[in-house]
Amino acid sequence: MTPEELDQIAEDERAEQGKYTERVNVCVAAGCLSCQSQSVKDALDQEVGSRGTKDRCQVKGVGCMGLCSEGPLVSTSNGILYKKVEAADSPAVLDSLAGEPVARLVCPTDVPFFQRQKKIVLENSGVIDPERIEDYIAANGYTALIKALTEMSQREVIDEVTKSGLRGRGGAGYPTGLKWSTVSKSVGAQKYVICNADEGDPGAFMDRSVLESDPHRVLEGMLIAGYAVGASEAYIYVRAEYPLAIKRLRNAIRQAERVGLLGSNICGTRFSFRVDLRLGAGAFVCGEETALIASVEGKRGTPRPRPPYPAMEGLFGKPTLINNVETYANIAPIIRNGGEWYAQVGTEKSKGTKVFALAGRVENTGLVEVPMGISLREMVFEIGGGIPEGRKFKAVQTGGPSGGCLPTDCLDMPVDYESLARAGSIMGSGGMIVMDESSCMVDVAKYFMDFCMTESCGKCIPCRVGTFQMRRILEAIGNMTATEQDLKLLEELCELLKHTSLCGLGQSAPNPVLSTLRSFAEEYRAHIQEHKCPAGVCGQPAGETL
Amino acid sequence: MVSYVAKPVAPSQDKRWKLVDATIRRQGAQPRGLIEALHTVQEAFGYLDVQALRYVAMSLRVPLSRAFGVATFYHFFTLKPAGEHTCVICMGTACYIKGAPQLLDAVRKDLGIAPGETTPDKKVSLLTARCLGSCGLAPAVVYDQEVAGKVSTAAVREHLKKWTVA
Amino acid sequence: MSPVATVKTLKIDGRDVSGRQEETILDVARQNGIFIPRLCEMDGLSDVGACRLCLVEIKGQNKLLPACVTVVEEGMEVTTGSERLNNYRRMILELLFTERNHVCSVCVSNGHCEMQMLAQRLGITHVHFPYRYPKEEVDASHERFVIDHNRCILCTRCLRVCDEIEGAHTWDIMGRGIDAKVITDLNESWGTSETCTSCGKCVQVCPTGALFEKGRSVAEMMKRRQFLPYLTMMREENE
Amino acid sequence: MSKKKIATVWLDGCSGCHMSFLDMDERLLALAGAADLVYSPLVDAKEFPPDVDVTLVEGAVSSEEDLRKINMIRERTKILVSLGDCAVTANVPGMRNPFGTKAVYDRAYRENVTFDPGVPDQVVPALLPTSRPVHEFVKVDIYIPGCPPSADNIYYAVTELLEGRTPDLTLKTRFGS
Repeated sequence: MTPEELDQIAEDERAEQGKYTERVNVCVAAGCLSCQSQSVKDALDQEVGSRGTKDRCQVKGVGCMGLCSEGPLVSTSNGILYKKVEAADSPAVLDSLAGEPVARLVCPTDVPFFQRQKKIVLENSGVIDPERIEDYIAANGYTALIKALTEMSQREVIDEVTKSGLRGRGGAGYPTGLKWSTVSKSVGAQKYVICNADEGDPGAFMDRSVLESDPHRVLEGMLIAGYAVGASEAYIYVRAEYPLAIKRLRNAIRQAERVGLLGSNICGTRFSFRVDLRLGAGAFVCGEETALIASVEGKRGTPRPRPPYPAMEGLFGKPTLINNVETYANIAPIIRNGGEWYAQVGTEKSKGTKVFALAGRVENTGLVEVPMGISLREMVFEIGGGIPEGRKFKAVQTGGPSGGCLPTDCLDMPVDYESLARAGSIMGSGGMIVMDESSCMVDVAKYFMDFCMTESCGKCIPCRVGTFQMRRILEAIGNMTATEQDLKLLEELCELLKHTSLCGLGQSAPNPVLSTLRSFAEEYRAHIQEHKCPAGVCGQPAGETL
Repeated sequence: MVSYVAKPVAPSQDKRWKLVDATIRRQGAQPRGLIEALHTVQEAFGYLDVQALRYVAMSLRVPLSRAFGVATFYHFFTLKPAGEHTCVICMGTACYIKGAPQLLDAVRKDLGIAPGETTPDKKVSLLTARCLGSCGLAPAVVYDQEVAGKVSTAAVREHLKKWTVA
Repeated sequence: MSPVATVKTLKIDGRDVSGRQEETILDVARQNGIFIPRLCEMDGLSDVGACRLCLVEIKGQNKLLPACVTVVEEGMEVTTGSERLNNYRRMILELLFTERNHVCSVCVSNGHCEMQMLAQRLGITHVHFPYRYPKEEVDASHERFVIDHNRCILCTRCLRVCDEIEGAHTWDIMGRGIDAKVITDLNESWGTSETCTSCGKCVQVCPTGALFEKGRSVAEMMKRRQFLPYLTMMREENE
Repeated sequence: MSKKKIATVWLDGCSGCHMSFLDMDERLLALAGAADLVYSPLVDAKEFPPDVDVTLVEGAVSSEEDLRKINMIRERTKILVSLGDCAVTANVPGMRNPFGTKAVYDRAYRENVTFDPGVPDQVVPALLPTSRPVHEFVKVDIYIPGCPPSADNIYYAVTELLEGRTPDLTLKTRFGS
């Protein structure tokens, strides 16, 4: 593959697509697929076939369009977005390409949910066919790789990433450029690149969506990283629970190998790079980098003390770069447009955009990409459209089991790494779960502690036994049988786990408890002293839903 | 490396062992391929039994106890055969606050089994997932690989009835 | 290379000490007669940093670091026994006591148990977390040894000595978290293990009464540990 | 100064701690000079007095009767001492906990009984689901672990308490000693 050949593919593809005057894009990411979007696409295909307009009307399966709660979503070349489309709607949708929109299906796009977004990571999501490399290439795909390989030194690539201010999107926010630089300086003939796609936080589905909607973007980011740090082998560690993402990644790797973007001597340079998949098998702790490495090596996914850091001694004892899916997905645009371009977006310390999975008790649930620094209020009430059924906002949970619950008085806080940490939560991977007055914060804390206990690997004592004891206390509070003494024990355990656990899982396991204790102390008190659950969740027999 | 232990023979003539052998070969018969090989076994046979663990361990030169340790560390792997149908209830945060516990409760009651168990007639296995990533559609349930969103207690009961009434 | 170049000087508990550059804080403390509590660490086996009892404070560092795996650095100032550290250690030990069924009075290792002695040394007179009382098994199928899971603290010394010194890798851990358990082979009874050489090293390194020789009654199980440094030394001789 | 009042109680334990108490031998006479033993399995008092200074509790809390007693005793005692491993850790009585009460009843009243096997529903107080240390039910002021604690340690603890000091037993005894 030479730069010219890449251009040729792009041109051919654009010419091919230019033949169509009408286009209908159907979301075939997991969210819409589970609402039968495949049958919608099939019906549209069939309808176009029977109308004999195949040569001018293209029906394309594309990635996630964001508003999962309204799926299946369909967009048309005359700029209309349709929601909750059924197979039977296909004639009407096709008719509308040359006429009036189908009013009953129209999903307005002049609303904050779409208008407030800024798409860098998701620029191709919902636009290109994730199963065709040509479509990615036609959308400027792999030009950043070519640029890096043919015009930039390894140092320059790292400098550009450093300049962008990009920080790890997996949760902790470690500066990406610095990480790359450390790995590039590590001595060793063999180095590895790993993509952490073991999206573990419950309530987070950003990475899954990126992998399903634009897998080549992640590969391109990994390739550039491999070139920059001097690695020739890479693994994508992806959750086995994401079969569609796995299928599309496998397909993308095969395609990239076929056209010579993966393999030996890429673009005629000395750079060779191979990517293989490794399937996670249901262990949250494998999001921790040393545990992830153990898992890639085929072992039990237990973390080990650091140092040595993976950048020095990682996979098979070799220097290893580990970044998360979204981090890699940011690389190509940074190289294409320059680090300074990227750094214009966001806040002083948190640059660029962040993809969030908005879920829970909020009108619009789905995937959004926003500039860093946007306020929680904008997220929940403008983009999210507020709380349904006229109920009152209570908290928004960020950072999953390592994060915290942010109450009303945090609503005007900007969403960036530092502000969230100051408020007792973390950015995490980007799950954002909105809760209203129907949620009990003790119950939420218990839920997360239950999660941490089940996911504790058991290697270190504080986490293994501490999470059990904490969950027991939270359960007792929920059953109205706890005493003030139990609350004291709970606080002691929070402190112990935070300071003595071996890895991040144990160290951050107290966060959901600490943040709810801080902001919703009166709910704990009500359970303990008055034996009452203000939200009416605890101690109630489970009722019917919806 | 000299092989001191003879290459093990597949536990049976079952063709599915060919799939497992292919994965083992692709991993260069190295210990690092253990998890990949276990995935293949589970995909082919539905679960991992002691026989399969022994075969994979010996083929990849992995100590037996480590193979068992790995197989039981990861919750995706199961050592018991699943029922004819599986019902997975997502217990992710979004699903949890939108009523997954009530769904689980209803299913437990209807089937009389706990998560991780299979009904005595081997018809249905009940599982929970830590998050399916279908949070936009919470609460979510997977019926035999198919994800359903915004599931109500009535809906899940209805679906299970289809499986259990033969 | 001159040996001088690789020597680091540091302070442990206010005392000026020195160590070679690959040595850990624990190594240097041990050489200088400074006691740091630990249960998973054992001289002669690899270090895992899992029990968290050897956490120490290092001046200028926010995080507590495990002395068993943290290598010494020039000018380091280490505190090994602050009230805060000992408080954490007591809680960790207490958690261990609640985790399974440690009944010292009827234990073969009573009086020779590392966990029991540490608890005393750290001044534990009672456990202020509720006990779990799980149902654990006792496997007496081996002709010479017994494993009583009630007393196991999952320190993994048996795994390591079996894997690293004996080379059998009979032991490993199954499950995870609070449900984790040491196993032999494919979770079969010890007596039927195909890989166990019955060398008994696991029994000798076990810090509690979880692994013991048959025929020992209460307080009768004394562990012999001298073989470990000796074996390690002889191995290195032969290399 | 009036003499202090001491009591000892025997919950679910083997009475070994009380034997150890008696092992104080001639020091018992010295103690008797400083305090009265107002309630104990070793003396004839039937009622637990309302204002005891120091109560030593042997045994775990295993039955409804134990629970009733310990609550009453706590109310009537200034300084409550958990004496011995059963009181401190539940020790041997706690070894039944993983098996559940049914197994205990069956073993005691059915399997090993030849005449009229059956669980009594009167006189014998019902077992609690688990046998637990005293401090899981009431506040305990002093802990003397040991199985049994030595007479020396008991004497040391009691004399310190009678003198108004808090005994430090941390390095003197341990679980199982």
